[in-house]
Amino acid sequence: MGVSGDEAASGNRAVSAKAKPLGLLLTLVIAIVFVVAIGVLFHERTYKSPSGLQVARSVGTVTVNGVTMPHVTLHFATFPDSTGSVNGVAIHPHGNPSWPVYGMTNVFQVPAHALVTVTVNQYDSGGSLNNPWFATVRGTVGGVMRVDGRLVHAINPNATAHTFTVRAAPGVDPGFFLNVPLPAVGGTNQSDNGPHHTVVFSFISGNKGTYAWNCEYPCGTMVAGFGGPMGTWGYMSGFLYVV
Amino acid sequence: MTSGPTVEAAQGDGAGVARGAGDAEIPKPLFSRPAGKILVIWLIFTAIGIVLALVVPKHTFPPMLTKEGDTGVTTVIFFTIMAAPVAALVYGIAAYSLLAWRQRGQRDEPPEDGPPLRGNAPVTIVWLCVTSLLCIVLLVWGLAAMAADNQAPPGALRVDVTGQQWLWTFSYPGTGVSSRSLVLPLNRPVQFDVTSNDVTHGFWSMSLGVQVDANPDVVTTIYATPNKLGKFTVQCSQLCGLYHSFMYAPGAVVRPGAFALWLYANGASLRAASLDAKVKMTRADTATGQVTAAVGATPAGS
Amino acid sequence: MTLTAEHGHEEPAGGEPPHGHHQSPAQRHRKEHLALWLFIGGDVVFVALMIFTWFYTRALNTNGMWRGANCTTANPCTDGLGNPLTHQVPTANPWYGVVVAVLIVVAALLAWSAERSSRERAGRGTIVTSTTCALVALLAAVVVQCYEFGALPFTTIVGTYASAYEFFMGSALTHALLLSFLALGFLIRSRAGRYDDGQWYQLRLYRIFAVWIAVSICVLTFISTVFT
Amino acid sequence: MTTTATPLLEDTPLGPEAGGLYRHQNIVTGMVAGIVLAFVGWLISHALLQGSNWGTDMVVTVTMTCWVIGFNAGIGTFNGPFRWLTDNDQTPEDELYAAGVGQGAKRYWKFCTDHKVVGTQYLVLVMVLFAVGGTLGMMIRTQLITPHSSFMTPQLYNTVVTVHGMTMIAATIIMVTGPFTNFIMPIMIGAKDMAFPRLNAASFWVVFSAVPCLLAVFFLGGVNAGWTTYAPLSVQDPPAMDTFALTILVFAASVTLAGVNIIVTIVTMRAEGMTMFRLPIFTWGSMLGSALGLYAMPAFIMAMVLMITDRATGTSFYVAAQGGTGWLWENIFWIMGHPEVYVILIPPVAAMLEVVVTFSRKPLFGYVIVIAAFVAIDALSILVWAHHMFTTGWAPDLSGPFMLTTELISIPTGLLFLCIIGTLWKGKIWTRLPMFFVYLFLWNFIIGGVTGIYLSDVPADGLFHNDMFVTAHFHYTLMGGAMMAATAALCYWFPKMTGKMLNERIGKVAFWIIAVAFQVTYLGMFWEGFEGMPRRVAYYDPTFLHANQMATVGAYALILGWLLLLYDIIHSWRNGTPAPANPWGAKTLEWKVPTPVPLENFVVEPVVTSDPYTYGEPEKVPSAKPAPEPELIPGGGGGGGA
Repeated sequence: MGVSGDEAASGNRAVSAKAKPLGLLLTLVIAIVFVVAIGVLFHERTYKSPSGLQVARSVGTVTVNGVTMPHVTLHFATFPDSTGSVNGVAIHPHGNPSWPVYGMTNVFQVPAHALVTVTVNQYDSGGSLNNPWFATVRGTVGGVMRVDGRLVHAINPNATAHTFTVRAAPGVDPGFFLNVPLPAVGGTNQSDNGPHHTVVFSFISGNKGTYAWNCEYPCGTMVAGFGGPMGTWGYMSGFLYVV
Repeated sequence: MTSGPTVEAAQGDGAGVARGAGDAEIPKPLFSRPAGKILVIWLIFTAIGIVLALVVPKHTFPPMLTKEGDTGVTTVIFFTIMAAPVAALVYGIAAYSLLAWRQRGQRDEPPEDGPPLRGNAPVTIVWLCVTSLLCIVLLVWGLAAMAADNQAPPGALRVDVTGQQWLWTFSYPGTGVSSRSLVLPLNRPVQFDVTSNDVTHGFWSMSLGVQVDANPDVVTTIYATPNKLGKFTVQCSQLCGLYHSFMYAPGAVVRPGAFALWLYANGASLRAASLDAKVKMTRADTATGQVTAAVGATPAGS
Repeated sequence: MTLTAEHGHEEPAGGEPPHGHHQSPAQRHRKEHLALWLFIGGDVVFVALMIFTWFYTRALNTNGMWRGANCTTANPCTDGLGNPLTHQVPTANPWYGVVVAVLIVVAALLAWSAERSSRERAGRGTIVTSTTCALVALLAAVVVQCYEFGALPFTTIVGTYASAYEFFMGSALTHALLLSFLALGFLIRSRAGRYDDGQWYQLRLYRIFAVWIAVSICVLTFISTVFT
Repeated sequence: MTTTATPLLEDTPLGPEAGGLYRHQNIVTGMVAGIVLAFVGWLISHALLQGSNWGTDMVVTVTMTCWVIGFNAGIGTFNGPFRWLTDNDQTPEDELYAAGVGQGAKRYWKFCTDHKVVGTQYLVLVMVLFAVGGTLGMMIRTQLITPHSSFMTPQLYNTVVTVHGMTMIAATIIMVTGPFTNFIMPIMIGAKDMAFPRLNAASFWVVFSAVPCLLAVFFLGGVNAGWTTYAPLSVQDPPAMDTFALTILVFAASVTLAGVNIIVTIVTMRAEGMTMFRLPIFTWGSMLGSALGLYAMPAFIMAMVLMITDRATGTSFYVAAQGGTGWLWENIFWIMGHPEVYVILIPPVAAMLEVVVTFSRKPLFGYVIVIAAFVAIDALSILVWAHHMFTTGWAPDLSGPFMLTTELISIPTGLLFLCIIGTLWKGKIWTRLPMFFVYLFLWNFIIGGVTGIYLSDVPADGLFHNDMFVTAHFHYTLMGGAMMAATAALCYWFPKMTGKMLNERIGKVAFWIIAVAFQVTYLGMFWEGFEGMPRRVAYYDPTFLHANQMATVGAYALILGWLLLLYDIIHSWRNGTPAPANPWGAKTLEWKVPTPVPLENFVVEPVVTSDPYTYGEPEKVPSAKPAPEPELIPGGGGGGGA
């Protein structure tokens, strides 16, 4: 027993003496490879925002309620089929058939405390909201929007295609809330280049920070219509960066 | 290896018999010499535990705005104080075993055997009784607190809470008001009827001390009685998909008057607002621009 | 702890080969008997949870969609695909379930008789007959169960009664297939004369398992036909 | 018996050429068969089902099932049943070959029935799983450095959280019963192998084949639902949820197989004189932990089968619109979920008790009390599941009873602590590396236990449920408790399993990094929890910033500590000094056989005359039967397996 104990002891010293950093490097490399591999994997696959950031175009300044602020514009559209293309440009790099999608990108950037005028071309059909509360325009200037030129406060909750609903990340600007319902295109010939509604509205951006927008009309698959495009990054959800 | 067992046996015999004999005369080790020092360590650890119990929650919890929240905080403090002595005893003996009984010097060979202490009935029984007693105390406390929280209070304000991916909406039956922010009057019990439009969400506000899941097509009810003015946040506590992180709602506890004004500003009739807030409100009051100010977090949009 | 060299442990001549992975029938019987009961214990949890699922969804009856009792042409419910459901879901024809249960009970009894023949050294012929008939009965049960899937008056998407009923059918089918596998093995091995000279312990385990499955399927069939 | 394995080997044909195809199977053939069958399954199911309702889900399920079946067929999991079916039972030579005789290191890549090989395979698998889970954990902490980091999108974050949770839960379930019970327990009870060696190997290769299914989650759209995959959210998720559910199904099946095998081994394979109450306590812990697993795992499988049918065949068990309810999922899941916590906890604690005994050179304090406590925990833990559901609104009237059972379970747990400190009492504490982790266990598990009391109480649970406080609490119990105990066991049995001494100098550096960093990390999470930060959020209110930064810094240090320990293990395993048979002077049987352990463990069948805790006692205590004159084992004999 005693003999073996001494062996063990001397063994320890011997090992620690000729301890090579090779194994340590190896383990470190393995760990780093894990991180990089998984990170790259996700960045390149469905999790990436389809076409990068759209920065709002500045069109000078404007005065609202006696406050002078920059005025910028955003322009995007809602398409019925994410595999389609507009003027030869694919709407989504790897879209799914029959998945609706916001195009051409789902991440936008606007300056803080500015008047943002947004133009949305809505090509998709629609149906009933699971909560009529979202059929009312909320948070825009005057609480109104223009649908094909007409001023409206709300639309028919049973003929809604999508909504553009924005709230700030926690702690950024809890008061900020924007909900714009997008009316459905009637008929049966909806396509990525077919008939559409043009919706125009303005809102005053809040504090600097990250804002999340998504669609509140259950246009997805699976339970409650919130799977598929609704649950997958880059289709019916995105970010609004206020800088 | 060949000589392994014999060597051990020798050790066993030599040490074992001596130790065994030496220990046989001490039936209750707890009353033997080390007890004094362990008592000191135990007292120190207990004191630390109690101090932590009194200091940490006070400085880390968000301000509690309801009776239920206060109950929760008191429970945490009380339980910690109850648990501190037991934890301290384990820590004390473990620490003492390292300080006093550690084998010093030659650490490459196994030390000689310790006393063959295979158990100690009195100690076990005492330990069992103490832990059981603690259990019962905790249980009684918990049941009492639970009973206090769970009765439907008379004259409660009803709020229908609807969760959906990934927003909350709060509607006040009888007023037609429906909002994304939760505004509650002071010193008035509230009954939350919680449900969901799609998947399971968690209606949770730490400041209100309420948490209950929002289940699709089922209504779950929970009560709270705000007793302080202030702002709070309602947060979805049950992972609900892509934007779970963004599923929160601003809220505030305000005076009944301000509550009535807020209802009115969000589309309730003068009468309905006054009824729901249990105040007398005239059109003159509504002219004062106090609404958003009183409500604070409430956005103009909703 | 003391170790001693025991020299009295040799097996009688022709006993077990000297490798630990291979033991005498008596030892294997003891081990496999205990293992079988542990597996049955796990299966009991399955069956208990299936029964819990049945009665819990039936009692909760969310949206009245256990069988859609309130669905009418006036205000139709929606099924799993969003199509209108305008009538109460009809109950399934109980006779399929009864036939399956009976066939499996028969198979269990045949397994029992096979064991008895082996115990009584009744000769290879009787054992083979029993195992063959057991296999036939089980395959018949499988066929009937599969046929019922086609003959159901509803699909899975019309509420929890339909879902739970088909789930019970699926579990009966799985168990029947499992037993058929064993039955096939016992047929082949009994033809090869494995169980002629009193080597009956595997047949005994087979019988115990078959009896348990027969019991569980009878219980599940009773529930799914009575508590609709 | 007198004949040993060694002489047999010479005159038996054991080469691959002898036994036909069966002897050519290894992990490569398994991979090939798995991929081929999966591809075939994909072709067929895609042709038949794609485009129909839930087509994608059915295709994914079929393909992954085919992979699992194909891999196991290819590596030989089904050989036993198949040869039984065709009346072509394995010959003793086949069994010797399957046990890895004369195949050197190759046998680690085969369907090897030697329990020591299986234990080693499990050890490596568990370390790999911990590496994957730890990496994902680091990704989570990285995302949370800043309140609104764009390191990961919400969907990626949810997926990482889910896979981190499931990987760690799976790894901790098998982290002791896999490596140590398989390798050590049969020797401890004086058996030549497990009761069902083929079942033993099967349990490993089945769980191995489940790992690719888990990682496939990354390629199939990700899972949003967290490791608890609460329905109906999980019914809504992308097809990744199907393979996730299948992973758990296969994993639970493997744990069930292993559990049956362990219990049967302990009950029927004990050496002469090894009565149930002479069993080392680790054996009891393995048996009672596995018994609880036999209750929990079928529930796990049940929950997941219902999930798959809901997703792939349109049943509606969890879909409220069609009459189902998420409460059904929550009940079945937690009926599994809370016993499963003790499936994780009991074996490591039992293993740690062996360490405590050996390194305080004293008999176990209250041997019978420990067993009673384990039994009481087993019994109570199946009655407490609904304390995970206090806030779900399901049956509020039952909160009282479940609060009672939950708080009752702290009594047997307290008894375990009494037995640990009772064993330390007046011991000759030998502070080698395993003992360090024992003290770390004591420190962490007390904190985990005390914080658990809040969560067992309904009013406090209303504050903390689904809050980072809960995350910190179960990391303190499962990682700070169970995993530290398992690490102590690893350091303790490393010499016996690998035949090398673990380098203690590096080990102690790693220990101190782990010990300190762990506190920083999870006290930071407690802080987040007190402040009211919810679990599983990728974006949080900046008021939680400092707590999160504390936790993240601690987490980075923690992973460094684990990596250092991993380096120590790999390095000592490859070129540490050879270990003597009994470096710790322990008295359980596994230390009385030579290192490396020969194929049949015992050259001479042991006869046991006392329990292994005779420290400080005369060696010969009166035993049931008068034992013959003690003789010594011929040292280093056998060696067939090594």
